[in-house]
Amino acid sequence: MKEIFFPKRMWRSRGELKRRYDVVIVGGGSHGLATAYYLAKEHGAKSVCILEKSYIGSGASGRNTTIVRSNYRTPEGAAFYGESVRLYERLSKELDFNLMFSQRGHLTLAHSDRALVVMQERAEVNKLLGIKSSVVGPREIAALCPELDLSDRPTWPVLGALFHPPGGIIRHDAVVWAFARAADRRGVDIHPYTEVTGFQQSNGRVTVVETNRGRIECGQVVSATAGWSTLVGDLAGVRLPITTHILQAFVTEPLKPFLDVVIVSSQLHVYVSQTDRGEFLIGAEIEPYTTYKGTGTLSFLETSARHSLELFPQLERTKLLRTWTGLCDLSPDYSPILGKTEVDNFHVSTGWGTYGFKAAPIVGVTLAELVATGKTPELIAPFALERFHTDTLVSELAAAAVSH
Amino acid sequence: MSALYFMSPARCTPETLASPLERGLVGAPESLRDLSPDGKVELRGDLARVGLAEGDELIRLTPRRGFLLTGDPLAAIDRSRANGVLAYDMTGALGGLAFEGETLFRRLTDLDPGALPTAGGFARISAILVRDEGERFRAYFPQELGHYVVEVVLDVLAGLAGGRSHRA
Amino acid sequence: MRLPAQPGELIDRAEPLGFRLGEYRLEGFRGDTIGSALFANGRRVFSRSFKYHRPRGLLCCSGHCPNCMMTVDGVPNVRVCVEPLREGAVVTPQNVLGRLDMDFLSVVDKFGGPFTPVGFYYRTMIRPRFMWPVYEKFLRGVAGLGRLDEHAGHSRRYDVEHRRARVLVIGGGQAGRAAALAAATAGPGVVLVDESVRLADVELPGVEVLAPARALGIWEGKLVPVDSGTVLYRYRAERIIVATGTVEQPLVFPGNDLAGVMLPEAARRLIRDFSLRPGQRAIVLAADERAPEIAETLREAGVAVPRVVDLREGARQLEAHGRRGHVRRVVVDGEETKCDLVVVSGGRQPAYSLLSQAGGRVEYDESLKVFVPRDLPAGIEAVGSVTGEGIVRAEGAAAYEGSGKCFVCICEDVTTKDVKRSIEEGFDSIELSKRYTTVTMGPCQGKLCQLPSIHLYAHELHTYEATIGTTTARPPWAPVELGLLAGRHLEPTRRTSLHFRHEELGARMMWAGPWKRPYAYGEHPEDEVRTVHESLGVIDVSTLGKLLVEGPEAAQLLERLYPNRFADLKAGRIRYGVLTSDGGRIMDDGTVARLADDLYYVTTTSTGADAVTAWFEWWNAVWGYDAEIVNVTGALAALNLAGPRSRDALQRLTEDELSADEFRYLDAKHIEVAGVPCLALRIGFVGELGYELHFPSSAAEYLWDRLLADGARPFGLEPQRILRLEKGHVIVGQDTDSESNLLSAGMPWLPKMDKDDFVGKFALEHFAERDERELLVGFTMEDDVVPAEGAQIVVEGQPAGRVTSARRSEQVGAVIGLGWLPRDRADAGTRFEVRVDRRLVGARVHHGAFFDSAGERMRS
Amino acid sequence: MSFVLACPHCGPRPVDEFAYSGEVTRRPQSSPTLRELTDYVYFRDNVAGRQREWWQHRQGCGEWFLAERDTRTNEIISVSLPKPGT
Repeated sequence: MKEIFFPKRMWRSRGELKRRYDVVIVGGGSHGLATAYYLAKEHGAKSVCILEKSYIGSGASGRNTTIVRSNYRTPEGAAFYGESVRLYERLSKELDFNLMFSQRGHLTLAHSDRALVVMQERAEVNKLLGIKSSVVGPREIAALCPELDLSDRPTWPVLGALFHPPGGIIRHDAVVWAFARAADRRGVDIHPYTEVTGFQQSNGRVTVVETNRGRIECGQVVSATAGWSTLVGDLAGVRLPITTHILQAFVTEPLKPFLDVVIVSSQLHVYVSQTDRGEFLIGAEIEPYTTYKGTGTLSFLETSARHSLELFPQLERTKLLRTWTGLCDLSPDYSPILGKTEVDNFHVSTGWGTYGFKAAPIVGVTLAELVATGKTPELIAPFALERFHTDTLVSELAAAAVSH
Repeated sequence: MSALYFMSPARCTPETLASPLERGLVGAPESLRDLSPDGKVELRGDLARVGLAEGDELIRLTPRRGFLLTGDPLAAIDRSRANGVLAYDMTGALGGLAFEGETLFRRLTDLDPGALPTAGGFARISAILVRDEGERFRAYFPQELGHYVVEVVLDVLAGLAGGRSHRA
Repeated sequence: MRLPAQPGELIDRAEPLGFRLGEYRLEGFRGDTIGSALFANGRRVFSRSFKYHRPRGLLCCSGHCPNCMMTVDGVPNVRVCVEPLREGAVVTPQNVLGRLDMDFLSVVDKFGGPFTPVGFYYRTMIRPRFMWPVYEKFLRGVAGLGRLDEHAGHSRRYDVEHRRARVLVIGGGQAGRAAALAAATAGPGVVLVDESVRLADVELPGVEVLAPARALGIWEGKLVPVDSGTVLYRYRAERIIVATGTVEQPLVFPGNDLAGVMLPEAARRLIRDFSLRPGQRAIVLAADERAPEIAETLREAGVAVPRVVDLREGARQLEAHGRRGHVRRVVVDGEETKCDLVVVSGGRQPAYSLLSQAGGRVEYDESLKVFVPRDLPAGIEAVGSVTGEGIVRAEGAAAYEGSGKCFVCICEDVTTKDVKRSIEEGFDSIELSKRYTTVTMGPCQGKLCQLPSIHLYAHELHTYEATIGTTTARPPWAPVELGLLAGRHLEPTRRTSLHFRHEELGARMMWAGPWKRPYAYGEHPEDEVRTVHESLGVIDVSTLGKLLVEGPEAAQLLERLYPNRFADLKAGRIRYGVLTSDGGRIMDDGTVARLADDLYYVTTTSTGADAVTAWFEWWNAVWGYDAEIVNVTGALAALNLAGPRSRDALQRLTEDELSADEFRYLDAKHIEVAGVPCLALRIGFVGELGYELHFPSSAAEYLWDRLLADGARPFGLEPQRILRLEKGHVIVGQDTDSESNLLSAGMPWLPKMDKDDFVGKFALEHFAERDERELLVGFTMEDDVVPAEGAQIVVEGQPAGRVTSARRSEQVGAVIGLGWLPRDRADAGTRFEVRVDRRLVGARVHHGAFFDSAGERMRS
Repeated sequence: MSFVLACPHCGPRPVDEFAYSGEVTRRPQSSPTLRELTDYVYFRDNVAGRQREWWQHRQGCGEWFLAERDTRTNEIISVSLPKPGT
C-alpha cells in the first residue's frame, strides 16, 4: 500500500551473468518465475537465475486468456489444478500484489447430450476431490448468466452446463510481475534479453548453459519455455512428444459490466469473459497445423465472432479492438509434462497446450520441491515425461476440444 | 447384375424418388433450379479412358478422380467399367443447384469464378462448382446438406435484394 | 452558427435532420456527422475519459481517438465524429455519472491523483481478502465505457463477399490515386479502397473505387478484408499498394486533453466539410512546418489567431488551462494567451500498420524522427507519405513541462508521470511498460500515442527511439464490429433424407455429431423398446458412415487396416470390425460386408464417416494398394428393421426369399423392396431379428412410408441405446475413450495377432504383455436407481472407475450399465459402489449380454 | 484464413480447405520395442524450420500429398504426391 506514495523498484535492473548458478531456469514466464520464487522461499535456494530471451512474461504468460479453473476430467488433473486454484486464492496476499483474481464462476456449456455426459463425469470426479463443480440446466444457467441466448434460435442450443464456482479470471501480467518481484527480493537474478544457445554436458548432466551473453556453470536446469520447449529440449538432447501450434484471442472495446461469469463452449470452440477493464476477451482453439509463426488468421476472427454472437447476440455491434497469438506446446494426451527427463539435472515444464497459466503456482511449488530434494512430488508423478515411453497416458482428451 | 446396383436411383421405380432440395425450394425464385435428380457418376482410374456419350460432362478433380454428369448414369457406369475405369453412381449422393449471378457466387465462396469447374469450399461446406454461360453457375454438394445449402442461398439472395433474411 | 457555404462542403443545407441528445432536440443537416451536428449546436464536451472522467471534446475528428464516443440508438462506443447523422437518431453520453458537463465521477480527477497512480490497483485492496469482491465490483462499475443494451442483437444484416483484385490500392490520397491509375493502364482488376466519404463519387478511369470503406489488415495469402459497414469484402489481391498516408500526432503538454485542443485535420474537417468555425480565438502550436498553413486555414474561416508558435524554435514550458474542461488559455514559456481553440501539430507518423502486418519491417528514421516501413514482402508496395516521403522532421520536446496532468495516451488516461513512474519501478521496456501503464492499449490502438510514448521512453531512458522499437502492429487497423466479422450465422446441418418425416411424426430431434437425429418419437422411449422386442420397429440409420473399398488389392488393404481378418470373408457375408490407431487405441467400429471378391462395403459410426474415409485414404497413400476408397454415406439411406415380425413384414414387400436358411444372420444380399433396390444386411445391433436396408437416399421417404404403412413403428436413438445396452454392445466414443484398447474394452478375441501387420498391432503386442489398469465391463445396479453416465465408481473414497452407459431395462428388469472398473474388481459378480446423488449405491459386475445372451433372437 | 497452400491438382487454396496430418514419421518395420514404438507414436521432431508434412485437400479434390513448409514463416517450399511403399 505505501508503495502507492513511494514508488519502489519491482526488481533490480538487469545485471551481469554470474559465472555459476546452482539452478538455471530457462524461461521468464509464470512457471519459471514461480519455480524460482518457491525455490528461494521454501527451500532457501541462494543461487538461482532466470534466463529470458525477451522481456519477462513475453510468452504464453502474457498471451493467455487469464482463465483459472480446476474442473478437469482426470482425477490426476483435477487434484493438481485444484491445488493450483487454492494457491492462487492466497497469492495476492502472499505476494502483496493484487492479482485481481476474480472468482466469478465458470460455465462450460453443453450443446449435445454427449457433451453433458462428459460434463457429468467431470463433475463427479471433481466432487469426490472436493472441487466445487456441478452440472446445471438451462434454468440455473439463466440465473447465473441472464445475458446468454438460451433460446432455440442458435444452431446449437444450450442444453446444460458444467458450473464451477471457483473458476474465474486473473490478471495474467500481475502474476508474472508479482512472482518476479518476490523472486527478485529473495535474491533470484532475473536476466531478460538473455537467450540460451546451448548446453554442455558431461556424464549425462548439463554442466554449462551457453547464452548470447556468455556461459554459466550450473547445478540444475529447468526449462519452462512454452512454445519453444522442443527447441530448448533439442539443445539438451531431450526429445519431447510435443507439437507447437498457435492460439489466438482478441478483445473488444471496453464496455460497462455486462457478463459476470466465464462462458466456455467446446462445441462452438469459443470462450468469453469480460475483464475488469470492461473488454470482452474472446479466445478459441489452437490452429490444427504446427507453426512457430505468431501471426493470426482472419478465419479465427470470423469464426469466433460468429460463434460468440450465437451465445451473445447483443455483442454484434461491439467492436473488436486488438488481436494476438501465442505459441502452445501440445502433448499427445492434453496433460502436461512435468519434472525429470533422461538428462539427470534437466527438468521440464511443457506440454501445457492451452492450460499452462492456470497451473503456474503449483508448477512452481512442485518443481521447486523436485529441484531442491531430487524427489518427484506425488502430485506431479503422473505427469512425468516417462509416461510416453511406458505408454501410460493421463488423457484429458475427452474433456478437451476447447475447455478453458 | 452389378454388385452396386443398389446405389442407383435409376433402378428404382420412378415414383419412389424425391429430391433433397424439394422442400427448401418451394416458392424460391425461378433462377434457382434443382439439379439433384440429374445423373452423377464418380470415376476412379485413368480418366483418359472414359468414353463419353453425347451430353456427358466430365469434371476432372485429379488425373485419377473425376465426376461425370450424364443423362444416363447406368450406361455411363457400364461404359466406364468396360474401359477399366471404376465408376460409382453418385446421383443420390449429391444435391445439385443451378443459380445465377456472380455476386451471389462471391457471397458463397472464395473460389475463383474464372477457374471453374473445381471442387472447393462453398457456403462453409465442400462442393463442386461449374460455370455455365454468362453468370450462370451450378453447385453439387452432399445431399444431406441440401436443405442447408438452399437455406443459405435463399438467405444470401434476400440480402442482395435488400431484405434481412429470407425468413424474417 | 455555420460559415457561409465552403467549397466542397459535405452538408446539404436544404435537408435538415432532427435528432436527440438526451432530453434535447437538436438539428443538423444531411451530410453532417453526429459529431459535427453536435458541434454546430454548440456542444464541445462529447465524453468523459476512461479513468479520470475528464471532459473530452473533438480531438482528431477522424475516428481514431475515443474522445467523441457516445451511445447512438442504443449502440455504445460510437465515434460520432465519423458517424453519419440520421433523422431521429438518439444520442446519449456514456461513462458519466450525472451529466456530461457535471460528472460526479470526475472526483477521481480532482482528488484521486495521488491515490491512483499507474498500477494502483495492484497495490491496494489486497487485505482483507474477503473484501476484494466488493472492491472489484466497484472497480468494474467505474471501468468500461459505453453500456451494452442487453436486449440488442439481430438488429443488422451482415454479409461477406469474396472478391479478387489484380491490384488493390489502399488509400485514396494523391499517391494512391496515381498508383491506381498507373496500374489501370495495364488492364482491369484495379480496386482502390478509401475510408473517406469524399472518395465515393470520385471517378478514376479503369479503377473500381470502394469508399467509404476500410481495409482492416493484410493477412497471409494477400487477403485483405474491407469493412464497408454491413458487407465485409474479402479481397484476394495479386499486388497490394498501400497508400495509407500518415496520422497526425498530438503534442504532450499539461492540459493537452482539454476540449478545444485539436489536431489540424480536425479543425480543417470542421471548416471544410461542415462549414463550422472550430473556435473563435485560436493558438497554433506546431512542432513541424505546418504552423503558417494551419493559421491561414483558421483565419480564412474567421478564427482569430493571436498566436502561432513554431515549437522548433525551442519552447520549453507549455501548458493549457481551462474551465470546466474547456481550454481557456495557453502559457508558452511564461507568456499567456487567452483562447478557446488550440490547434496542435506534433508531426505526422506514417500509417505503416498494414505494411507491418503484411510482414514488412518497421524502423526508426533518425532524420525524420518517425517510424517508417522497410523491406516489404513480395507483392506488397507502399507509395506516398506512408513511406516517409514528403514528411518534414518534427522537433519538439518529448513532453512539455508545466503544471497539471499531461497525457501521453488520451484513450487510457496515461500521463507522463505514469510513464516515468513505470520506468522507475522497473518496467523499462516498451512492451512491459505498455502492459503496466496500458499506454497504446485503448481504442486508438497507438495511432495517437505510440510515437509520443516512444519519444518519452527514449528521453527518460536516455536512449534512442531505434533502441526502444515499437510494439507489434496487429490487425485490425481500426476497430470492427463483431457482427461484420461474423457474417451470416447459418451453420451446416446434416439432415437425413427422412428428416422431415421424423419431424412430421413429432420426433424430438437432437444433435448427434454433425447430424440431427430423432431422440424418440414419443414421451416414453421404453414403449419403442417394447415394440422392437415384441413386434416390429424401424430406425433411420442413414447417418452410418458407408464406404466402398474396391480393387484387386481391396482385401489386402482392409486386412492391414483392421485388427481382425477380412481376406477370408466370403462374398455375401458380414463381419464386425474395429479400427485402432497405430498406438493401439480404439478409433471406430462398424460392419464390413464383402459384396464381391474385389469389393467391400464398410460401415462406420455416424460421426466417424469422414475421419475413417480420410484414415483409409491416408494409409493407402502410404501403402499404395490397388484399391479405391469411395465414401458413399450420403448416396444411401439406411433403415434398420428390427423385431420378431421383421422377416414377415419385409417378406411382404419383396419377392426375394428371406427365409432363415436363405438369408442367414450376417448375410448381405441384394433384394428389391417395394420397387427399390436394396443391399440388405442381416445384423443385429439391437439384439432382435433384424435387417438393415441400404438403398438410394432419394427413395428413403417412399420406403419408410411403405414400412410404416405395413405396421413398422419408428424408434429413435434413445430406445436404440437401451436395446443395445441390453445386449452389452459397446458404443465407441461413449463407452470407450481415447485411451481404450481392444484388450481393456473386452474384445481380446478380435485382433488376429498372427497377421503379418495391421495398424495397431505393435501396440497390442505390448498391451498383451502388461495388465490393463482398468477394464470395461457390464453391471447391474442393486437398487432401482439409474446412475448418471459419468458417475464415479468409488473405492475408499477415491474415484476408481466410471459409468459410461446406464439405463433401466424393462426386459432385464433391472438397471444395467457399462463402466470402467479397476482390473481387480472386474470379475463377474464382484460388488462395487457407484456414487449417485451423494450416496454410494451397490452394483455387481456382469459379463456378456444382459438378455438373450446366446443371441438366439437375432439369429432366429 | 491463414496461409495459402498449393494443392498439386487444384492449385493455390486457403489452408482452411485442407486437413493437416502432421510431420512425416517413420513407422517401425516389425515388432518394435516399446521404446521404439512410443517414439514413433508420440515423439515428434517439431522443427522450427523446414518440415515435411502430410496434407489432404479435404474440401477439394481429396488428394493426400506431402508439403515441405518452413514452420517459422509458413512458406511452402514444395508440394508433391506421395510415392507409396517408400
